[in-house]
Order: sequence, then structure tokens, then C-alpha cells
Amino acid sequence: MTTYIEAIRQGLLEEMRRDPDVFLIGEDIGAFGGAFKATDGLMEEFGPLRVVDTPIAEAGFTGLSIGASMMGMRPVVEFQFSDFMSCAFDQITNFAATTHYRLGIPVPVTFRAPTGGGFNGGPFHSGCPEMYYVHTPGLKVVAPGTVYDAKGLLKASIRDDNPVIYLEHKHLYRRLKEDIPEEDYVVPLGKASVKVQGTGLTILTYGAMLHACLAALELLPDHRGAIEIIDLRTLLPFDQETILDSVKKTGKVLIVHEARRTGGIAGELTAVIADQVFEYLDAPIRRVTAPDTPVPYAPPLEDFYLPNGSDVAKVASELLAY
Amino acid sequence: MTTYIEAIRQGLLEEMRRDPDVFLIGEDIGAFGGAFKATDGLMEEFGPLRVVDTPIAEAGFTGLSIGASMMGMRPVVEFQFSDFMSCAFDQITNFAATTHYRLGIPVPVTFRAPTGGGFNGGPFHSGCPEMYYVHTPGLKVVAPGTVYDAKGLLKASIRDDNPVIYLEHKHLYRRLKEDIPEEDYVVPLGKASVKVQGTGLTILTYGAMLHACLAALELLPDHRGAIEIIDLRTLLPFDQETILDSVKKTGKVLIVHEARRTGGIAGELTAVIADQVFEYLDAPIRRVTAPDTPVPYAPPLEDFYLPNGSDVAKVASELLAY
Amino acid sequence: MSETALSTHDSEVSPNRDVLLKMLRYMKLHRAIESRLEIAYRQGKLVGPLFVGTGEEAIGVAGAVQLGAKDVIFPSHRDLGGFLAKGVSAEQVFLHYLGRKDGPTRGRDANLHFGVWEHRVGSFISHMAATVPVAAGAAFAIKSRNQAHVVLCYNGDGSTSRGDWHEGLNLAAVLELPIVYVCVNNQYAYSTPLSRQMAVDTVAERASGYGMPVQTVDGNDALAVYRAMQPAIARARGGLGPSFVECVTYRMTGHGAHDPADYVPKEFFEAGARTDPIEQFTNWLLSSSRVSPFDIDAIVREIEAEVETAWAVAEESDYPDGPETLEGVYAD
Amino acid sequence: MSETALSTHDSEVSPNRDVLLKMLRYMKLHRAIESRLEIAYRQGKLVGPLFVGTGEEAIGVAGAVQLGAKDVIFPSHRDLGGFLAKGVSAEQVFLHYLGRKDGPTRGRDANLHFGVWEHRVGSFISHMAATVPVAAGAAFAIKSRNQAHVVLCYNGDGSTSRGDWHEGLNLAAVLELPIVYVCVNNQYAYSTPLSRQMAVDTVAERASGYGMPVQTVDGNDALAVYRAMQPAIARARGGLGPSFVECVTYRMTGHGAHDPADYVPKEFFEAGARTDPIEQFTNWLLSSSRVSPFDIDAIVREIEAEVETAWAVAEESDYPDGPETLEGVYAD
Ligand SMILES: Cc1ncc(C[n+]2csc(CCOP(=O)(O)OP(=O)(O)O)c2C)c(N)n1
Ligand SMILES: Cc1ncc(C[n+]2csc(CCOP(=O)(O)OP(=O)(O)O)c2C)c(N)n1
Ligand SMILES: [Mg+2]
Ligand SMILES: [Mg+2]
Repeated sequence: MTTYIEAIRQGLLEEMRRDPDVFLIGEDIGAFGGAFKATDGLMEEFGPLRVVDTPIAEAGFTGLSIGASMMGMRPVVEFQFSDFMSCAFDQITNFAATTHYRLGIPVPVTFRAPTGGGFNGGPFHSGCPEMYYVHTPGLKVVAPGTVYDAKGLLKASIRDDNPVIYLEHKHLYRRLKEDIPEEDYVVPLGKASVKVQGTGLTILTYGAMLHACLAALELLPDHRGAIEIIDLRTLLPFDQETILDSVKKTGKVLIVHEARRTGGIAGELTAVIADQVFEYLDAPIRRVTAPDTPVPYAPPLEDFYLPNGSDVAKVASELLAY
Repeated sequence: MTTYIEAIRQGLLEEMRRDPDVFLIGEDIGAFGGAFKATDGLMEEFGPLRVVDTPIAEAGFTGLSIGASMMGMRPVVEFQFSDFMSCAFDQITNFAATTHYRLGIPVPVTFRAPTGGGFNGGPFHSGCPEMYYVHTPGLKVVAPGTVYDAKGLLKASIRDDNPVIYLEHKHLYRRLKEDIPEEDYVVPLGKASVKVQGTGLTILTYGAMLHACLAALELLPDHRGAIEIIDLRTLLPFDQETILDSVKKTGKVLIVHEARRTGGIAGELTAVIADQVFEYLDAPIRRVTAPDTPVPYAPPLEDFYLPNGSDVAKVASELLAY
Repeated sequence: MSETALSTHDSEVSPNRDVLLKMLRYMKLHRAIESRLEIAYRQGKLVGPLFVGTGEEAIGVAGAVQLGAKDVIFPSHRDLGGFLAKGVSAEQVFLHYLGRKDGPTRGRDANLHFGVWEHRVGSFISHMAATVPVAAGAAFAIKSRNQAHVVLCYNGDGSTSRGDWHEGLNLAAVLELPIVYVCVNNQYAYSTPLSRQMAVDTVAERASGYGMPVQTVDGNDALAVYRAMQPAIARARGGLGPSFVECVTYRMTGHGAHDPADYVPKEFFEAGARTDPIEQFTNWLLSSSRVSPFDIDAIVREIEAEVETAWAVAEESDYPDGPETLEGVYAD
Repeated sequence: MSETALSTHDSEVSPNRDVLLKMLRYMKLHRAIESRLEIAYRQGKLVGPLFVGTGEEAIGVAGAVQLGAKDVIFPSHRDLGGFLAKGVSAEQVFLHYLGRKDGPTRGRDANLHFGVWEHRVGSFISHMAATVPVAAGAAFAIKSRNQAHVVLCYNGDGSTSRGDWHEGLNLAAVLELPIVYVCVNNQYAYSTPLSRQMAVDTVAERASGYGMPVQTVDGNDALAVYRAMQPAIARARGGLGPSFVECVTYRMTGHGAHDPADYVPKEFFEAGARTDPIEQFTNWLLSSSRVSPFDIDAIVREIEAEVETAWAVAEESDYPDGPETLEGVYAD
């Protein structure tokens, strides 16, 4: 059984062995193996020019990775927490995202960003920044919710010729364990996965919230067969076809994300659905999300903040009854 | 007749005279009067401690304004172009936006950001970054589309106790002229304005796109009375009541914004509408927006990129006929 | 890093006995509070991580004791002594760490990420160096209003690699702001030693390009820190502009309580232990007969009681209710 | 800023005649292209703004002529000479400025915001100093691959106040990257003179805290720039790490063609005119008999023809079609 974080480590290791142009860069990723140990042992195998420890300089090492990628390398950047991407926001959104459009030069950088709450990390270690990047054309954004996908999407991201934001959910790091194939595989970017089939309600989700949705299913034994759960996996570009096919079948939609509500991806998905398959809709489109606040620290606050299985179950059964 | 930019200048001048805690800070705003001359003459009246020229240091002067506001001052920051806010993204989204929540200290900073395209400024001088900030609780975001609102919203922003992103549209600076009151007035944050009343279709828009929507109306003389045009004015918090009341009346919605499509505010508005007033909807919710690309420079490209009156008219008449 | 003895030349400016006792008291209180927190951490009573300033107590304290009520301090994430000397109580600290409703952030943030603005203690945010320009802004307000207050801003060696540090220091210099930037150089940023953070030997070299006076001082020598801070604070108060003071010290733990710090050579911890700032300062106070063993005993007993009571109160106090999450995002 | 004569000590390394002619040619071509653009601007034929490097031509050229095909340059927004000396043609420049389909950005960006990667010319983006860490990344790739190429990265005095500059220079120093950072100190950032950008007299002082060799040189003296760049480039090529070269010059126009620059004292323009880099260099080439008036005439005629033809071709060429807007956001 492999953990989510070990799948990431293996993905890095295998890609580095496969392709000498792949290198890792970030804070404390060398001898220390990274704040979450995702790069444990890699410095020993690949040395300090392929596992590059940096000063605290997110804009600096992001820019550096962009420049190296222009030269044909495939940097994998580790942000210690996805919250600190804000310090590199200009480099990511203005340099990385636009270089291919302006110059035709690919920028194959993967930005690994440990994301999400659930461990009392407080306002600056628990964020879900995906929408800042989903709103930035030129980037791709992925958010694995399973061990299999963590490895497969990471490999696909590293091999992709575009800058990819790879959001790994900290809450899943050691909680999630699966048997995954020994042999090399990738999970293609841009493809959602239908986790549970159903005919009465489409639930769209990703990342740690996939597990809140699966938990909701357990709470609704009477609705087996009614609920379809789709793991988006890639948020930009998202898999419109799979989403719309499902909505055409079920006629009802619930979107669940851990990011804050206003301006979250639920809005974008709703816009596409309400434009493309309006006539199929049998109920309001609802969303279960974190509220519009910073992520609070104290357990009762964070518990309140994070959507959970019963929040999802409640709205799901309302929609099914609509 | 007052221009949009002169209304901004007057707003600054009057607030500075009214309240000694108001000061301006940014690049080239002193003797030079600002890249767009919004602060022309203010340095002469108020001196260099109230009209503060800075080095090129967006994160620095943003942070500085936050600290000064914690001490009770009311800084008005000028970004030379809204595109350069990306360099201060961490300070805005993590420091300014969270300080009241964490410490109960107000952060009354107004961030003036010249925004939008239409003058062949290319990818880095034409952006519409509003959604990065609409997705950040703790901030307010306003985007005046008229001369009257430019002044009234600016004054309201400066007097507000929260960090406010004030997006002034460069394309309107000298093109828009209106007679505005001599006496002091504010336009309250959070209130939309119904510009044109109609019964068959609600158009939601703001900023320069208000004028594309008004132009569309001229192209559709047969639909007088059918089209309602709402200028959102404040994007965060947006005026849910006015929006929903209108949709209940018309049953059809078109959202028009200059920002890029994916993750734009059309999604958020659609989510609220499709949740709250689903049963009133008689047609798909459509959007006319810029495409998901950087803002291109060459005239034929930028013309293609920017939504215009006939783009709006086309979709509006489709929806009316639906 | 030198391991020189305390700078005891009596010719130099010396704080008076009250100030010396205050310094000792806050340094000891700093350590006692964090020792209590370390116990709580091991007992699983702290839900979040823990970062302590053991061995670095002289730096925050020797600066903050020189401040008045209207002077401002922006401490870093290990400068608990700075909070205390500015008037924050042990109880507030514990309430904060335990995420309680009555704590200074109402349970919203963790660690030393808090401020108590009545005492003019600003708040660190996690993003290293973000306070550097913010503190400059507080100094700007003071200057604008033509006041004689000052701002102290503390940051680790690691944060000096960030752009915000550069922009903030430069703004302070160009605008001649009344601020002292204090670098707590504990020679590590998480696992990264100074030599991998910068290609110069001291942070002071890095700070020398901004046009402000720069000093490097032994951060484990409370008196030396006091004496270095004094002219810097006076300069700020006199409207002459900013200064930079590097205090070299030892991070005596892992980065956080979760970190065994295998990457730190044992000689490093030994050197830090030999130059423990509280021990050195106590010895000097005693040997120079500035205070008596009785004075020290009294302080120790007082602190023990304060910490015990504060902890008990904090542990008994209530968490915020879930729905409070939604309150206060905006000022109205 | 000194107004010393050209550094003509024959004892110092001198470029050979071919290189001297090349330098003259590219400096003159730089100016001729921009003069043509200024006319176009006045005629309303440039839809966007225009920023020229008149009077600063020596700096880009004297660096770039020392590069091989696989060396990389990241010019700033006035360093047209650097583009040219690396192989970019006048036609490409005009196509770019006019926003044409066949230009290097297919009409997507304006000004000198472009690159031609076949020639290893990277692209500036508007955000000042953003290229500083990016260029370090190109140098990192060279170092990783154990190559002997180098990177030159150009930035204005103004951009050195930004955090990215700090982070980039520091990374280059810590990682010992093969790069030379060149500061085009034209003493203004838009309307802001150096004295309001920094509290030190030279950018070199600001750069001295990173642990790399630093020089300040007269940027209007092409030979002095050449000679300053030479050891810096050699150091990078030899794997010894980065250097910083400040070239002091005069911005001889407003910030852009739209800016009358009333804020610049007339003495400043006079001093810049007296030390015009092309004139000085030409005089020296002639007076030291390194080239003849005939050589210079030939260059002038060649350039005139090149510029005229290039402009004609560019003006005749097609704009992209609107829907091309949608192409190439992603690499596939
Ligand atoms: C911008 C940013 N990047 C990364 C981190 C993660 N982080 C937290 S503390 C730390 C090391 C800080 O080193 P230093 O400034 O020397 O302070 P010290 O912990 O040694 O007191 C790092 C990398 C952060 N908080 N902020
Ligand atoms: C981050 C950022 N802020 C503001 C601007 C607007 N701006 C464009 S050029 C310029 C001045 C640049 O000065 P300097 O770096 O000295 O270059 P110069 O124009 O003098 O060659 C400014 C402020 C910008 N491009 N980027
Ligand atoms: Mg440290
Ligand atoms: Mg300049």
C-alpha cells in the first residue's frame, strides 16, 4: 500500500531517472527532504544540482525555474505551502503563463504546492489558491484526490510542455493509502474521473473534498444509484465533456470545493452548465464550499470552516428531493 | 463637463482636504502628477509627505500603506497599471485582506488601479485583474463605469474602513464626460445601479463594458423596453438583491465583462442566480467576455479580444428570441 | 560566531538597575512560557505546530525594553520576549496558542502570529519578511504626524533573502523613516544554513547597500544588544532615519517542535549552550553585584506563579463557537 | 556622473578592428532604427507607446558583441543594440513594433518586449526586474549541463528597487551561476531621479551586498563598457560565478515618446549630449586611426539602406487576423 505522499515521491524519482532534464528546486528539499518529506532521499541519489535548496525566495526560484525551462529543462518547483505562491504570483501569472503565447517558447515547469486545511495550520498554511491560477490562461491546474492520480498526474504534469500548478492536498498525504501499479503510467491532464455512477444527481468535486463526497454517500444509503460523483482531477482545462454528459443524464448538480465560495470554481462550472445544458436542468445548482473567510486555526472554527460529509449529504438529499 | 479622470483627481483632492490622514503613495505621482495625471497638482498643494513618490517597489509601498493604515491613516495607493498589482499580490491578499479578521485592526487602504484595454497596451498594460481580488475575502472591489460613480465610489472607498481595490478604467479616462454635482457626494459600496429598465433580459456588467452594453441597445432599436442593463459598480460585495430582483422580473440573463472568461465574475453571478432564482429562469445564462488569452497588442487582435456592442447585441437578441 | 564574554566595559552606556531587572525578568518569562508550551506540545495539547525562541531571548527583550507605550514593535515568529516587554501577558500568549475565544486573535491564528495593538505590538504573518514594509508604514505614519515614536521590526536571517525585505529596507532608507530593523540571525532558515542562503558572511553585509547604519552584535549578549539598539533607537527618535542591527545567535531547537534537526552539527548546539543569554546575563548581574541572588529568586518565583496561573486560566477558557468563523472579515 | 574622455590606455585589452567596427555598426543601427521609429510615432503609425535607448547604445552593444551564438542575453526595454548584436534584424524589430503577423511575437506584444530565442535573446516583460531571476534560470541550465556559455541580463536603475532583483541576484550568487547583471543606470526611473530611488549614490553600492564582484563604469564610453564586461564574462564562462556591472549613462529623451520630461534639468541633457557614446566612439576610432572616414561612410550607407528596406517591408506586411488571438496560449 502506497501513501499519497509516497506516490508523489516515487513520481519525482521515476521522472528524474527517466529524464536528466528534470530537476527539483525549493526550500529545504535537499538533505532535509522537504517540509513534508516528499523529496526524501532524492538529493542523495541526484546531488545538489538536481535537488536544489534555495534561500527563502519564492519569486526568485520561480523565475529561475522559468528561465531553466526556456533552455529545455523541466524544473519541478516545491513551494513549502501553496500559500507562499502568492510571493511568486507575478512570475507565475505574468512570466510563466504568457511566454509561450508571446514567444512560442514552451515553459515546462511543474509547481508542486501542498494545499488545503484540516490540520489546524491557520490562515497562512491551509489555503486553497486554485482559482487564482484557473483564472490565468497559459497555466494548467491539477488537483489529485487519490494516490493513483497523485502519481499519474504528477508524471503527466512533468512531461507536459506547459506550466502546471500541481496542488497536492496535505490532508491526504498520509491518510490515503492505495495499491498502485509498479509500472510507469500517467493520468492524462484534462480528464475527469467518474468515481461513482448515479442517475439522479451529479456531484462535481476534487482533492480532499472527493472524500467528503464519498463519506456523504455512506450517510445516504437510500440514495445508492442516484448519486454520481465526478472527480475533476484537472481544474484547468476542466473536462467539459464528462461534466456535461453527466448533467444531461442526472439533471441536477451539486458542486463541492474546499476553496472559498465567492469566485470559486463552482461558479465557473455553473456558468458552463447553465449555458450549455440549461434545458436538462431539473433543480437549482447548489454548492457546498468553505465560507468567505480566511482559514481559521482553532479546532471548532476550522471544523466549521471545512465542508464535510454531512454538509454534502444534507444538500445532496435536498437536491434529490427537489 | 468633467472627465472620468478629472473626477478621480477631484475625489482625491477633496478627500485630502477633508481628512489630514488621507495621503497618496505610488510611482511618479508627485511632481509628475502620475502616469495618467490623476494626481496632477496635488503635490504642490499637499507636499511630499502626503503625495509620496516611491521607488519601483509595489510590494514595498503596498506593505507601507498597510502599516500606515494600521496607525489610523488612510493611504490611497496608485499602481501605475493594475497589471503591476501582481507584484504586491502577497501583501494585498495575505496582509491587507486578513488583518481585520485576525487582529480586529481596520486597514483602510484604497488601491487605485488603472485597468483594462482598448489602447494597444499589450499583455502587461491592459489587464482586468478583478477576479483575483473578488476571490479574496476581506477586500472590497469596485469598478466605476461613469464619471459620477468614479468620484462617488472613490470617496466611499477612501472613507471605508476596509482595503478597497478601486479599478479605474483607462479607456474611460478622457472619453467619458459628464456634468457632476459640485457638492460632496458618495456612491455607497455594494449597490448596483439599474441603468436601463427592461422586462425581457437582464444584462449585468460594469466598467468600460457598460458602454458596450449601452451601444448594443442602440443596435437593437426593436428591443427597447425589453433589455434591462445593470451596472454592478461594486464587484465585492456585489449587490445580490438588485440582481436577483431583476432576474425574477426578466427570466433571462446575459453577463458581460472584459476580464477573461474562465473564472471571471460571470461564473460567480451565474452560481448565485442558478441557486437562488432557478425557477424564474426562462433561458440559458450566457456571457460575453474576453477570451482566455493574454491581451494582445496588434489592433486586429485587440479588437478581436475585446467584447464590443455588436458582440453583446448578437447574444442579447438570441436570448430575447429564446 | 564569536563566543566572547559579555560586554561589560563600564565606560559604555549601561541600563539602570530597574531596566536590568526588567530585562532579566522578560528573558526568563519568555523561556518559562515556551517551556510550558513545549510540555503542552508533547502532551498533545497544542493542536498546531510550535516554534520557540530558546537561546534568542536577549534580542527581543533588549530592544523592546527601550520602547515607550506608543512605540511600535513588529516581532518575528520567535521573539516572544518582545511581546512580553511591550506588555502582552502570559495569559494572552497561552490563550492564543490554545486557540481560545478570548485570545488576541479569537482563535483565528496560531504560533506567534498575533499582535496586540493596544500595546502597539504588530503581527507577523507567515510569509517571511512581509512585515518589513508594513513596519515601515507604521514608521511613515509616525513621521507624517511629526511624532517622536519609533518602530522596531524583527526578522530572521532567512527572511532577508525575500524581495519584501529589500523593498522595505530601501523604502525606509529613501523616506528616512524612524525604524530599526533587527535581524535575528540564528544561522538557519529551517534546515538551510546561512552559507546556502547568501554568499556573504553576515547579514549586515547584505544590509549595507541601503544607506543606513549597520551593526553586527553578539545576540546572546543582552547588554551588547541593548547597547547596539540604543543609538539606533535614538537615531530613529531624532528623525535621522532607519538603522539595521544584526544579532547573531543560535537556534537551540529544531525549526519547530516537530523537527529533530539532525542537520545541525552538535558543536553548534554546544556553542549555543555555552553562551546561553540568560545564564550569561544572570552571571554578570550577580558577579557585578548589580542584583542579588534574592532578587533573582524572587523573579523566578513570580514567573513560575504567573506562568502556572496563566496556563490554568487559558486551559479552562472556552474555544470560540464554530459560527464565529464568519465574524469580522470586514470592519464596519 | 563623470564626463571623462574615452578610456584609451592602449595597455588595456582592446577589441580588434572587426569587433570595433561591429560595435560602431550596431550602435549606429540601434540609433537609426529608433530614429525611424520616432518618425513613425509622430506620424501616428505606431499604435503603442515608444521607449528608446538614445544615448545608451554603448551598453547593450559592448556586452552583446562579446557573446557567442549559444550565449544568452536578456535585454531591458531600451537595449535594442543588444538584440541587434545578437543577430536580430531591423526587419524583425519593425515587424514587432508594427504588430505584424510575421514579427517575433506575431503582433502580441509591443516595444522591446520580445525575444528571438533562436538567437538566445530572451524577452523582457513589463514588470521591472522580472527577468532577473529568469535569466539566472538560463544560467542555471548552462551550469547544470556543464557548458561554458554565459548569460547577460540588463536592467535599469529603477528596477533594482524591486524584490525580484534582490532575489535574483542573491540566487545567482549563492548558486554561483554564469551570469553578468548589467545595470543601465540612466539616472531616472520614469520621472524619479536616482536620489529618490535609493539612499546610496550608485547602484553598485546596492549590489555590493550579494557577494559578487561589482564595477561602476562610464556607460557612454563604449570601450570602458567593453573592458568592464570582459572580465565579468570571462569569470562567468570560467564557472566562477556572477558579476555586476553598473553603466552610468543619460536618458536622452522622456521616459517614452509621450513624455516631454520637464522634470529633467537641461544641464542633464547637455551633459548627455556632450558625452554622446556614438560620437565619442567614432571620434576615437578616427583619431586613433583604427578606422577611416570611408569605413564609417560605408557603415552609414549600409545602415541607411537596411533601415529603409526593413521599414518598407515591415510596413507592407500583414497584420495577424483577429482569430489568431486564440492560438498558442498553450504548447502542445
Ligand atoms: C515566504 C515564505 N516562504 C517559506 C516559508 C516557510 N518557512 C517558515 S519559517 C522558515 C525559515 C525562516 O528562517 P528565518 O527567517 O531565519 O527565521 P528562523 O525560523 O530561523 O527564526 C521557512 C522557510 C514562509 N513562512 N514564508
Ligand atoms: C513592476 C513595475 N512597476 C511599474 C512599472 C512602470 N514603469 C515602466 S518603466 C518604469 C521606469 C523604469 O526605470 P528604469 O528601470 O530605470 O528603466 P529606464 O526606463 O530608465 O530605462 C516604470 C516605473 C513597471 N513597468 N513595472
Ligand atoms: Mg534563522
Ligand atoms: Mg533608469
